[in-house]
Amino acid sequence: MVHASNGGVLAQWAWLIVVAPFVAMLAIIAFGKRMPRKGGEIAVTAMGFVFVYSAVLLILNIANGVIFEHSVQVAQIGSFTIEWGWVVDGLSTMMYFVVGTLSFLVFTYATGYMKGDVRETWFFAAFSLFAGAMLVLVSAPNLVQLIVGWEGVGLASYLLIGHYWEEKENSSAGMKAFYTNKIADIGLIIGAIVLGTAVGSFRYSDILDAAANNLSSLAPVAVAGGVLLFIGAMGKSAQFPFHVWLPDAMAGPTPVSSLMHAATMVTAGVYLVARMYPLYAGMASDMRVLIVIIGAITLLIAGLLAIVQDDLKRVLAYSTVSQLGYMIAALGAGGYTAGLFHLWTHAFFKGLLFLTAGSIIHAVHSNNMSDMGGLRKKMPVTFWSFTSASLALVAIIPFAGFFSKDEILATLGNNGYAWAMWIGILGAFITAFYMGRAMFLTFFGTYKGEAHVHESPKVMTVPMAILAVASLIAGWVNIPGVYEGFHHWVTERAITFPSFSAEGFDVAVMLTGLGFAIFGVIVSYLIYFRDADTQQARDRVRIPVLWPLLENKYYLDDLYLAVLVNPIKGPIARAVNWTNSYLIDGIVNGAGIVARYAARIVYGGLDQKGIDLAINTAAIVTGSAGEQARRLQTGKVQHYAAMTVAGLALLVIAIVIFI
Amino acid sequence: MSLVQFLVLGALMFSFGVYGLLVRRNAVMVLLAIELMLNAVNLNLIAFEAALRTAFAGGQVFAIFVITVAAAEVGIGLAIVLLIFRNRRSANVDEMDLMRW
Amino acid sequence: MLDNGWGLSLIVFLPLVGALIILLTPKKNLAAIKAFGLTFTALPLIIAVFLIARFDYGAGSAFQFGTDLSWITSINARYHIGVDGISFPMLILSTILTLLALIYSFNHWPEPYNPKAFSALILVLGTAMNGTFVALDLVLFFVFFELVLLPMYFMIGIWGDKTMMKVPGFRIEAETRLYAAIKFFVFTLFGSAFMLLGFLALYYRSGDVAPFVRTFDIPTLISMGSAGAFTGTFAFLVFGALFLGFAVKVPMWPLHTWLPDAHTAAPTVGSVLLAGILLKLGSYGFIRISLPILPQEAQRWAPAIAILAVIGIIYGALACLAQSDMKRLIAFSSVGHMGFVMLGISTLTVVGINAAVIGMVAHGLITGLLFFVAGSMSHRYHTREMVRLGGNQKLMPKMGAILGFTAIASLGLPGLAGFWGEFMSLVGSYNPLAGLDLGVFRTAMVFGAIGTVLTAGYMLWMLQRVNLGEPSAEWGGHALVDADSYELAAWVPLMVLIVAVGVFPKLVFGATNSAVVSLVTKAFGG
Amino acid sequence: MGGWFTEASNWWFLIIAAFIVVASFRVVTSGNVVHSALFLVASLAGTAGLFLMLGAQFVAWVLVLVYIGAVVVLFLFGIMITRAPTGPKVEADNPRKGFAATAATVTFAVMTYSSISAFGHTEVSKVGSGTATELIGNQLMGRFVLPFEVVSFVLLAALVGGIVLARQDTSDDIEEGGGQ
Repeated sequence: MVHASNGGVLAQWAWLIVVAPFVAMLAIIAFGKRMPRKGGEIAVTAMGFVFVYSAVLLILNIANGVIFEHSVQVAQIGSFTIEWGWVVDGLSTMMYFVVGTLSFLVFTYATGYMKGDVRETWFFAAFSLFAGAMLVLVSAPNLVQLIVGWEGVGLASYLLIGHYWEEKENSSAGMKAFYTNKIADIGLIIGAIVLGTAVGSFRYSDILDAAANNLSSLAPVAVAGGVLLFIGAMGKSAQFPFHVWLPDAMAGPTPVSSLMHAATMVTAGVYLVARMYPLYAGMASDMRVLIVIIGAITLLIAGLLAIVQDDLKRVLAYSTVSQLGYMIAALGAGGYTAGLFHLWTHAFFKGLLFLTAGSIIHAVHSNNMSDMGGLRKKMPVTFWSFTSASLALVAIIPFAGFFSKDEILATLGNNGYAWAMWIGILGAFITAFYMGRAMFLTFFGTYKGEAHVHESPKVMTVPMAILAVASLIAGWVNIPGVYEGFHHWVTERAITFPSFSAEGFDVAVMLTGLGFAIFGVIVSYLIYFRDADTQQARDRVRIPVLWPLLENKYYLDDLYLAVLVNPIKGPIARAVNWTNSYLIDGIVNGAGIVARYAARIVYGGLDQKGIDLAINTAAIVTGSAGEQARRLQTGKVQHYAAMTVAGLALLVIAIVIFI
Repeated sequence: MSLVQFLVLGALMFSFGVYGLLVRRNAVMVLLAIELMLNAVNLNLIAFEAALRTAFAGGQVFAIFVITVAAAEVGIGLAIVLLIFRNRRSANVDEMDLMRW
Repeated sequence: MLDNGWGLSLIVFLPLVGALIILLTPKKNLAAIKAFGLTFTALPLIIAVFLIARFDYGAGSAFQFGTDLSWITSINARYHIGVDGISFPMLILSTILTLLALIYSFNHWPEPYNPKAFSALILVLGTAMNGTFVALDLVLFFVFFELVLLPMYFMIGIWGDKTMMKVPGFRIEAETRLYAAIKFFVFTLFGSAFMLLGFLALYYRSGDVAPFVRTFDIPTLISMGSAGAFTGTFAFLVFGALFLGFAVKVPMWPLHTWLPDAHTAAPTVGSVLLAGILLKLGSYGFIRISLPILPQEAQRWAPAIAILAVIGIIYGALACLAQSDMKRLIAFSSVGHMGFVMLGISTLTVVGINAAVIGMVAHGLITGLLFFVAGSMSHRYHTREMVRLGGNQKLMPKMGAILGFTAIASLGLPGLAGFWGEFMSLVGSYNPLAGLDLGVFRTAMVFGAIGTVLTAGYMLWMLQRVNLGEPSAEWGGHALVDADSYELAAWVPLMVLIVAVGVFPKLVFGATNSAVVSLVTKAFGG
Repeated sequence: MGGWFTEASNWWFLIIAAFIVVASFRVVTSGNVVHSALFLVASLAGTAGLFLMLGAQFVAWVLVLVYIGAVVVLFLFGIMITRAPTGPKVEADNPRKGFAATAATVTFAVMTYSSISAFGHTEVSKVGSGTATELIGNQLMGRFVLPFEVVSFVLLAALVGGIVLARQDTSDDIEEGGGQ
């Protein structure tokens, strides 16, 4: 174990990071409306503070490593204690920094983007709530606080997706996100209960110690607990069966999509698997193949879906799902550093992609790429940041994506998941293809929209520029063989962690990955370079000057198109899209309808007709019995006298006979 | 003279009273029947007094009380019958079912 | 001075005195009525807060501030009152809700306008509720348990909803408030008749044990019970009788049909107090009487209670999905939440019973607030049909925000009070008392978790239909006044408490834990 | 039982008893209410006779004076005021005769059976000069003073009741403006 200090006073006060956003939220709710920027400033200053503090912590950790954990007991129930606390170690400082930077930049961006919005103050309050909840989730020293942060983030995403709740679809999208997360959360809660009761406490340190030295009581439930927690992770990180909510989540304003549905929130699932890694690496290791399978399926399906989307944000949404698939597959295959490194880099360039998409939509006032095109000259900064981000995503050599994705492919290859590696490489090709398509359709060709396009204001372009630089240098933090920085200050310095070897630098895999990526870009260049992918656009490709060059390429192009691209682009993608929207969504919506139908039967039939019927009949019967009894009361004195005498006589006879 | 003969006579008078009570339609006749029953009770009291010869002549004292109560009862009974007669033009017991619930 | 039973007696009987005084004040003098009402509900709360300071949390299991005076010597029924870790939070909740209910109604006297009678009834209800939580003698407990019914019956009967309703399954039309009031009264009475039988059986059987003196005293019966005095078919019958009495009140699944009718018909304050406190009497009865006095029997009944509780959760949630009336939806949600409480109790473990107590407190706060808001909204919109409501966030932003907050608290968002009850009862039902059937309890846990999803389902759907979206044209003209100062005065404390208990559950667990630990060890050993 | 007929007093008893039985029977069965009242007088007189036989002179004469003198006369007034059906062929009895008869016989049978089984052989002691009225007076004012006062209250109440009922009647007339 690398020597690690306890982080001194900085770590003691680290809880300020978590509290700052909540304080900001309350401040915004209290007097946000009267602020000149409607509460935006409060939020940005709070995020600035978080960014600075997390940066300092990160540097502290890089310098001499920090492992610190402290929690305050909040309740004692029999043998269980419930505590709020915070952790400062490799994994959490990395997450603090990612959340800090992204939030700070996206918040400043949002002050510009959301200017004049109908509920700007409420937006910033909910956004700070999200940041706070995310930090609670990341800083949690025990599973209970994780669940609190987990559902808090779920709530924030519900509020923010349904931000424009005037239209029903937006609020339904928000509800859909909440339901899907809540269903997956059953797994998380039951998993937490199973592990917690087996180990006797919800603390990570206790659970992971037990996992590290194979505690007997944990053995039978370890695999079940691992699977259950992974189900929770799948929900939040939009993995295969639970990914339906993420594309609909694009109904929210773009800063939300950028910060939450690209960089931070969706990575919570990956963070959970990473945090519980000793469990997965140790006792629950034989379920890890499931994680790789789910990761591989997700990355493939999401990539294919991205190809056929017309809405720019949906393309990016599916791309996020696909990249998350990469991270999950990497973690499943044993690449702890690979997965986390990709999370690190992905946060920057995917966040930036959404910001650029936001600035385009802000200018063009439409999400669909069919209304864009030729924006290169009018929006230079947006264009250059979009290019740097997409190059990083496509994993071209100097950019961040290359190093992280390459490491994932290397991990998949070396740990005996060769099939997963080839799916990854195919995924790289698909990613390059749809990113190229998105790039050419929005920035090249002629402008097809009507709105007057102009570059976004400075408050939006500056964060984009910063992130553009970040998506370039983020990858240099862990160049295999040159500087293994990321591996050192994230992997080794975790509260309880068996030592872990980083993946070696596998040149062959790197080159194949890079080759496929470049190939994908070329193919999409061929199809979409001039104009939309309509038939006549492709004819115009044959301009005289480049005739001979394009001609043979063209044949080559046709060959590849026929063999590889068309089948993928055409039927498979559409089939996948169909299954996705009709089959899986169908199931989800169907579940809703079935539940309502069952509710009607249960309520109408059993409740009203069943139990209530019995009770009301009892009431009616007593009523009518009373009616008959009344008839005895004739009012005639002699009837009463007769009855009394008869009764007397019977009584005396009875006495005489029996006594 | 044995006590039983008086008791039997009292019982017979009492039964006639009961019969009259149940059968008579006219309120006044019902009251008459009740008087008859009270008289039977008096007879019993006196008969027992004769049999037991208590020092304080309880039976006879009680007979006197019974007579006074009977007198009060007739007073009130007739007053009520009078009133009903004035309202209903008939003292027929069958038609008095005002108290029907 | 307040320690030796005076404090508790004052808390219990001050509202009654207040009620009498209010009845004597002339009807026209509204200010005096309000003043008396306020003083005689605020005083118990002040005393209660004073007692919080003096409550010895360490010895949560001992009955503190108690007194034991002889009451009816012939049947050896004693005026024995006391408070321990379990009943103290409930007592405080009851005093708080009574005060807030009165404050709320200062500005919202329900139809037909009669503030004198209405506030007197609230005060009598306050006495009855406080009394039940404080009583440690079966007769005293029964007296207060029944006293609760009367004011609630009149509240629903007189100030209830006058519209005619069709009795389901019959061609009979009945006025909602009358049907609901009578159904509520007779239903609970049916249950408490059996409960009384159970009490009497215990009373007579207690004569055959050690001190050979028949007693109604709960602590003595508990010590007898845990020493194994009540077993065999006698215990089975007694537990069954008590179960029926308490289950009707909780309400547990098959005996719950009075709740939705009572809530739809009750005036706002009526349904707040009904949901806030009255439902807790049943589950409190289980914890205070059934479990400790008949421990072996409790273990035999535990799986049955768990199954009924889980059915309650799923059934309540499904019924909510089918509702079109807002208050009826909240009523069925109470069935669901109380299902979690009973699941916690049925596990017979420290975690489970703790979960039940905090579940009761949280449900009291959250559903109380939900009914306040629903009542105010139906008061303004003059309808409870959600299909006509819509866009409330635009028409009444403050009201909408509070409704949103409470609905989310009600679906059990972690970090708010509702979560602890549900989470801990799931933890409890994962590993119930040794010897209980693991299969039943673990399936119960899974269904409970599914229940939370369904709860989230109908809550958010209700929010969407009521709060979000564009307001329908129907409300265009109306001048809908947003939450006024009285309402906020009643609601803000509840919201603060919900967040406080959510973030810092020690407020409740601090008191209940030692009491529950001693209860479980005494009853089930180990 | 044989010796019963030898005594002279029993013979007297039989004569008076027969007289009483016939009178009582006619009280309840005669169609004419005045006849019933008069038959009641006869039966009361018979009873007074029996009282004399049993030595209760004071009570006997009280019976004759108070009861027959005042009460039955009151009855006759009542009969005249209510113009009860004195005609011959009036249906004085209601349809339930059969039931009433059986009820009466059952009561009679039950009472006689219990009397015989209980007091089969007690003898009524032959009395010398009968109980002294003085003794009855002492008892009324001594041991039974409380019941005596209570009974006087009953009479007072009856008196007041009678007046109230009667008076109320006239006030209605005033409202109706005379009449009657």
